[in-house]
Amino acid sequence: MSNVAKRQTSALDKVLRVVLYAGLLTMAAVYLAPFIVMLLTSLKDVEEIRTGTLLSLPGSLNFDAWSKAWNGACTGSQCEGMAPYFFNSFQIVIPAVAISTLLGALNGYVISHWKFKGSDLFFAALLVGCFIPFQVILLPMARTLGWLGIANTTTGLVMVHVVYGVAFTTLFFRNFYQSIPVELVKAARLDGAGFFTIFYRIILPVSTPIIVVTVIWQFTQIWNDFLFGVAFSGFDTQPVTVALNNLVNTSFGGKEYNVDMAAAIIAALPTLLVYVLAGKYFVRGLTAGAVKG
Amino acid sequence: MASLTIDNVKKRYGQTEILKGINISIEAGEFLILVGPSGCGKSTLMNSIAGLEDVSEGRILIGDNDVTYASPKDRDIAMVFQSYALYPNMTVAENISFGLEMRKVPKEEREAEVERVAEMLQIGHLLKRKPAQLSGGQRQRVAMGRALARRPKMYLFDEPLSNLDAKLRVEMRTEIKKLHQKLGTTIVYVTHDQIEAMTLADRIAVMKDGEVQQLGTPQEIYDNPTNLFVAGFMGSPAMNFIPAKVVEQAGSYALELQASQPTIVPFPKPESLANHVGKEILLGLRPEMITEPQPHKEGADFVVTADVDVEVTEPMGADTMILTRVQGAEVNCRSNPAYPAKSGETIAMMFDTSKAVAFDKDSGVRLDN
Amino acid sequence: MASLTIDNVKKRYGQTEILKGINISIEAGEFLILVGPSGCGKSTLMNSIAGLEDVSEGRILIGDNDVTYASPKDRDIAMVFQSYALYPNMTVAENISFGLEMRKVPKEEREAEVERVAEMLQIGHLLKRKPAQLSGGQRQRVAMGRALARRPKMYLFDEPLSNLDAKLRVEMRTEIKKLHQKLGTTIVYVTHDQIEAMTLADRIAVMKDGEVQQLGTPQEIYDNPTNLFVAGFMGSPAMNFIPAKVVEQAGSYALELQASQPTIVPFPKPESLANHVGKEILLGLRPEMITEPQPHKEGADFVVTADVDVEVTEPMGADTMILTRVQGAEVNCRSNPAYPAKSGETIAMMFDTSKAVAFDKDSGVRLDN
Amino acid sequence: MKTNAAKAGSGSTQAGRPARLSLADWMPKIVMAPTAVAAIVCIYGYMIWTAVLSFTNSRMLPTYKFVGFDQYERLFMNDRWMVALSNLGVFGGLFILICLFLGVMLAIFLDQKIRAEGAIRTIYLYPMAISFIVTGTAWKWLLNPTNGIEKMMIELGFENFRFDWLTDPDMVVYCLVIAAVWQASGFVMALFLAGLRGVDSEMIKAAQLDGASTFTTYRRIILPSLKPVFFSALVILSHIAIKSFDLVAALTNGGPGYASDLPANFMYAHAFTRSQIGLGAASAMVMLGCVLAILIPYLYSELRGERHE
Amino acid sequence: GEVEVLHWWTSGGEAASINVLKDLMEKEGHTWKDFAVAGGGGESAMTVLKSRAIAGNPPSAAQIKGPTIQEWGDLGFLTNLDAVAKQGKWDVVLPQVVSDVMKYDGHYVAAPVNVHRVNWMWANPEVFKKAGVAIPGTWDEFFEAADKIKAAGFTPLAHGGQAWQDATLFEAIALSKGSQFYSAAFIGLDEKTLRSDDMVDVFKTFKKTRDYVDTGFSGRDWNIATSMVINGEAAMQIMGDWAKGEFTAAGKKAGIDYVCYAAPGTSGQFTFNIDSLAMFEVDNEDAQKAQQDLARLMLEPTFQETFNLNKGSIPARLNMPRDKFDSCAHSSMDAFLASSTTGDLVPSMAHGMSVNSMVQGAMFDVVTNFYNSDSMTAEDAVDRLARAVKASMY
Ligand SMILES: Nc1ncnc2c1ncn2[C@@H]1O[C@H](COP(=O)(O)OP(=O)(O)OP(=O)(O)O)[C@@H](O)[C@H]1O
Ligand SMILES: Nc1ncnc2c1ncn2[C@@H]1O[C@H](COP(=O)(O)OP(=O)(O)OP(=O)(O)O)[C@@H](O)[C@H]1O
Ligand SMILES: [Mg+2]
Ligand SMILES: [Mg+2]
Repeated sequence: MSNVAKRQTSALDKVLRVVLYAGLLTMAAVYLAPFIVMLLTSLKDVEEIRTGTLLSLPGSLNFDAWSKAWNGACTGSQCEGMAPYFFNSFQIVIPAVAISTLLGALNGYVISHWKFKGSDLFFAALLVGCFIPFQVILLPMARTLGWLGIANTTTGLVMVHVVYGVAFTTLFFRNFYQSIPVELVKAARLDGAGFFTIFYRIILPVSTPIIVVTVIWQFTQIWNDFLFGVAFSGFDTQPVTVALNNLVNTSFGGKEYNVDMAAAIIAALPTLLVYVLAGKYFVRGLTAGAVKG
Repeated sequence: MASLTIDNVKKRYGQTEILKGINISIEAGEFLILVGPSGCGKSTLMNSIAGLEDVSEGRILIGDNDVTYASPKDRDIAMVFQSYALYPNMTVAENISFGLEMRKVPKEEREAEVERVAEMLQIGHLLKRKPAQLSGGQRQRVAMGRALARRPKMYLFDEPLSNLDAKLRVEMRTEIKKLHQKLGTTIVYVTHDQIEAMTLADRIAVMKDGEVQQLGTPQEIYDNPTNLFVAGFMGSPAMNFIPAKVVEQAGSYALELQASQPTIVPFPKPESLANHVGKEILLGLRPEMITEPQPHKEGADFVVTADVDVEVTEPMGADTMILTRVQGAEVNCRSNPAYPAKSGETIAMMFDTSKAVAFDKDSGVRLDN
Repeated sequence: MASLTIDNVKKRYGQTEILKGINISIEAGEFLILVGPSGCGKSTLMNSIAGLEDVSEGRILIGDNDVTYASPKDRDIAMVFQSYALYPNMTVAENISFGLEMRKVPKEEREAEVERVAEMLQIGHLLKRKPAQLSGGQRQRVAMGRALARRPKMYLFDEPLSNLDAKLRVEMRTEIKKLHQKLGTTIVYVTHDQIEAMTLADRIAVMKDGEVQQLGTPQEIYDNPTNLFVAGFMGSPAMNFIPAKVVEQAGSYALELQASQPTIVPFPKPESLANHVGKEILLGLRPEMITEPQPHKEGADFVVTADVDVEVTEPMGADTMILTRVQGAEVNCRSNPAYPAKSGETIAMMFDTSKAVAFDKDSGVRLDN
Repeated sequence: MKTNAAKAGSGSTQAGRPARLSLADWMPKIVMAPTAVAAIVCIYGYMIWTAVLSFTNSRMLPTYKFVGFDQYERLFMNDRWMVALSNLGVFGGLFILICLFLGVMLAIFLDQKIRAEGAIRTIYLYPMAISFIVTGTAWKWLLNPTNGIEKMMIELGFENFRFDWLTDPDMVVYCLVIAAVWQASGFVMALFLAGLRGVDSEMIKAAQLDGASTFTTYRRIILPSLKPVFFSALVILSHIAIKSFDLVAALTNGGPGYASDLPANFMYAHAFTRSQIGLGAASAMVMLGCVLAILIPYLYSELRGERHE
Repeated sequence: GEVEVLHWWTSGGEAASINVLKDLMEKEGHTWKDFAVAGGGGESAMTVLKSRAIAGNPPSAAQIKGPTIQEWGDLGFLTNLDAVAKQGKWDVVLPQVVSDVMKYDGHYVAAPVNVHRVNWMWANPEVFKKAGVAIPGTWDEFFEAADKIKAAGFTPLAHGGQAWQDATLFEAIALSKGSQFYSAAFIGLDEKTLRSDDMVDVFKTFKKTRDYVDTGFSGRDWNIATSMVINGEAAMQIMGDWAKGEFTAAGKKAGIDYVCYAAPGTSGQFTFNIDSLAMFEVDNEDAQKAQQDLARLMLEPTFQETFNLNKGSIPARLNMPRDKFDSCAHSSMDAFLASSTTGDLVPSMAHGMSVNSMVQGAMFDVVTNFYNSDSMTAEDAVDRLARAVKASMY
């Protein structure tokens, strides 16, 4: 009796499945609500915003606000929109994310697989760094950067982000690597692989999910950072959040919410892109088959 | 290839001492087999030799070098882990060639080597798979392959064949033996398979509770166990320990035991029993020394025939095991399947004590040594 | 306890067919042993029975219920995984009692059960440890314990004793046998240990490449293998396959083989050879059937003594294996260690063909059935 | 490496490792060194500096006129600070709990071979992407009784629907919780999802056979093995809670009155806007002290527990 | 040379006017680096300034105002502008109140760009007409009118519940108790005045206005409140003259679509808020030159006019042509001139002109907390205010 029937789901299973999807979609709707408000607003013109309600649909699709936010809105004396600042942000974000992720991965690797006396203590001490209110370190950091001669430069800003990001990246990686069987590292050591080779050939390839999480975290944190960005950037290296802030925080003249919202969405696009791209790598079971028992 | 000296090595996990001062010393090119009950510290010792665990005390020398604190990769050792420890992200081929790559072997050579090893281990068709897509035995062979691809000073094999079928195991055993003969690399090998141990080893170290009980050639261990533990541990089915009373007989000493009737059996070194006259000792007699009566042995020295009560019979193909009870102790006898023994019957069995040994009942110490 | 019917089960991973239509049917309370070369699909079949892998085709029935699509937890099966699959974050005790807890067994009972199982498996002192702190064999015993604590309809054991020492393995084997006798639970058991297979099984299924080659009692499998593969696979050392020519002799048929001289040996079912006169077939003879000349067998039917050339001798304790070459094929003989055979010598050996079997040389099909 | 350890004789007792000479052996330490230096300077150095400042009467910029514990005294006399602290307790507690719960649940749900997983995951995650400078505005609209959800519901016919937490000093802190949960729970979900994807599937099979329902399998087998992920999530969430500065600034700016003030805002306001660096530093030290009081015992048990495995 | 200017004039009109200055500078051959940091009344900008100052890399000019200029002066960061001031006769063209703020230790260190009047009340005449009431001139009238407006279904007072808006309203009410009272309380920080019955009265009046704002006022931005007046939802708003920009942007005409009055009880009085750029010490000589030029250009009528036309404020400089300004600006200028002699010209507390940021912050806390609290009595508030002020003078 060759039947190709797949696992027959019982009625209860079906109901549960429906409930599951319903729950997931409801939550999705809740999460989306503010975004929909923002999106709708960004598509309305100023008049519609003034007269309509939050969820009322725009009269016509109107992307003026978007183009204005992109390259027309004023952010200070220039009125070039957000566009020029994107480059600045990328210049900061890419090296900062890369360096802090790499450092975090290496630190995590050491703390979980090359323990030495005091490495746990080091980790604990580093964690405290996660809890320092960033406002506290603005002034001393400014002085340090001044001393190093990289005040108000991109380099300086990258350094700041790396320094305060590395505690988190280390935490993520260490906690992930904790579950990688020690035998793997042992086997590789016997095979003659050195510290970095093991890292690169054995550990990194199974780190995909945590790299994704770390990159998501770091990218978001740094891309959306305003405090460091404003305090430590130079006038021509301001990140996009500062521009967004300038754009939104007008204290005079008619407030163009549509442009604000469009700008906010635009500013979030790279991050969203990272989420979508990185999301693919939430893969299963990278250490499967590694060891027995 | 290099000699190996393990000098009073101790290893503690927290409070518990796992290795309690191991002393083993083998020549370059020797094949050492570690046996011992589960949890006695074999893997721990292997790990210590490889440098994967720091020892708490003692020294390890490979050749003349004290490697106690050397890093694993400087010891030039290849190891098969009991738990395999395959690289999950690499294919079988990559797993095997990784060690070579690390030692900067050119690509073509690596490929050739992978092929050679894969063929030997019969995993040629699996080279492109990831470990997760393999069966248990296949994984184990990949783990083997990873070690065999290299030409290190020393191989460590931790139960490398436990998950293979008998046929394959025999083949692999032969391959390992050939390899050893060809390369002469020093090998330390853990196994629970008695036949493996007997056929492969130059020397066997029997461990128990983190201590080496006896270190010797397979034949020494089998014939001349130093104590009750070793005697009982090696050999399958295990040696029978039959409580027997030392009696004086014709100026010499013999043993009296209680089969279905009291029976006096001779002992090869009667003088060693002198101090125990009248006391009960344990007579060690391997199952193959208690057989159906064999006409050609009839009348030889140290051969006695006695009636025993059959409790259970266990046909095992080549032989049938007959379980009897002598002086309250279970005794395994190995008989020809043709010999008609049935549960509950009393039948004649032939006791050949020419290789019998004797142990103190309480301490387990060998008496006739 | 329940019967198990596996009806034409197929399983594919992508393109490759791993199980190619398995048909097995056993009674409630039977002890089925699966054997087969590494990678033949035993674990996959076990997983399918347990419902851990969806089968691609076919049906699985436990008792009268079609469970092909039932979820694992509804099948009431306990399983020992080949890879153990212990819960790393639970202690040994928690690992063992988890299944009971899931089945709402009261706490006291659970604790009692854990204690009982732990004692049986000799892991009582490890109950508070986490799996990571155990040796390989200890982990395996915990995996056993997890299954044994429960009283399911069916047990599945996937090489449950492979990492235990011989002594412990014998004890465990006995425990399993007792358990089976006491509870009468249906058991499916994978092992590579011939003795385990022979002593435990009610029936053995020999698998190869995703197909069942033979399903029968141990004795059937041992004495009456359906084909060359089964014959060669079961028994250790393996059955010898000696190329032999069928000759007509005195109105009947016999076999001629080339020891150190050509020798004619009788065959128990000569008529089955009728169609092969003059052709070469394979004579299957187990090593224990080729022994040193034994006076008491001299002159019996089907017993022939011939000279052979000794290539290698391998002392194995109870016996010594003698490797010879007959008609170009390696032949293993089992002799008494006392029999003085040396490499290179030519000595007399006794061939007992009363249980010999014959196979077609090319197809491996059994001829005398 | 040929370390012929200069230890003559056998039976060496309790001898330490000989100093290692090889670079490779130092690698782990070398790798950690940059981080260590950064941590010593930029975490501990600055912390000490802040501690020093908290004992001075620094105003607009740091000065070093020491005034003992005066700033701390002022701090605890300050009504606004006490409000901020208690808000942090309520906000932090609720935020962390709800986020963990939601994050875990969503991750588990998403792990059920959901069809549009990628899209749904991104939807849960996207709030992280959007700067609070602006989402604050969107939430302000939504939560505002005159034009937000309340108005919407009333227009939909629920005449008596009231949702005016944003303007209610007693409830406003829950608005913060709503917005913060909305923003951060997606990331917690991502953390857990990554963790779930790493769990050994054999183990799950074993649990199924043991008779565990899906729910129990998660609760007893999978989640406990994600303990390190919990640890990460907890640190991240407390970090967000403690530093929820933008959120307050954008959503309520501390209002009504200062009912929704959090310590971070208090500190920032005093250290920067109000030129009371001394007081700001003192508040930072108190914040840090509170955090460490909770963190250190947790860390201790967490790190200790693992050392024995 | 180049000037780097840190400011938070980022909105449309402001930015346009800053560009005028930028063009002027560039015409003189300088480079203008525009460092704009918007938000929170310059909070972020101040943070940036501090961090840059501490890093040893301050901008050449920064938007700083009021007593904060003195604080920066105290720390020795500011440069001397006396030469430009002398050349441009700043002592003459600037009213005393303004020039005082620009000086540290007797020397000019900053240049003003405008003067805001804070105590304005913006009203929608349409709404008043519908409610049938006149625009109130005192607080008593205010409440009478407010009742009727409320009865007519409008929100009497458009207000945003942010601390500085609360303070703006509060200080307008305080001002109605007389300039003397105001000065004693908010400049002199005289404890007796702070604890006086008048102050209790002020708080009571202040609290009373809460009955006339709508429910959603909390956290509302000022310009939203303004748009309520524009839309005819609300009748009045008490807000500085920057609110005019909102009306203009909505296409409304002063005197027709909306009217501007002094806040109740404060006609003739003027709470000012001056924006200015302070000049920081820089090393580079070219930069110093550019800095001096910047200061000079800022006081020149061209810039003062454009800037203030855009911003709704009035020029800091006296005797400017006023024909381009609208009626509200005119009345502001008149009031400015008139009050400067009578002592009715007072610095705004709510906008950090009268007290340093510490005291200001302490006052904000009390005021806003009181406004939002149901249980706090005016007496309590007065007590708290006095104590908070004392504590913050520490
Ligand atoms: N995920 C997979 N993808 C492809 N092939 C697989 C996968 N898993 C297992 N296999 C193959 O299926 C076959 C059967 O595997 P299975 O684990 O059932 O073998 P087994 O009989 O248990 O072997 P062993 O005795 O070595 O444990 C093997 O050849 C294996 O390589
Ligand atoms: N991390 C650990 N903490 C505490 N005890 C441990 C740890 N690892 C191993 N042990 C104990 O050390 C002993 C020796 O372990 P080891 O793995 O060397 O045994 P083994 O001889 O290899 O056993 P097997 O034959 O079962 O593999 C065991 O009793 C085990 O329980
Ligand atoms: Mg082991
Ligand atoms: Mg298997």
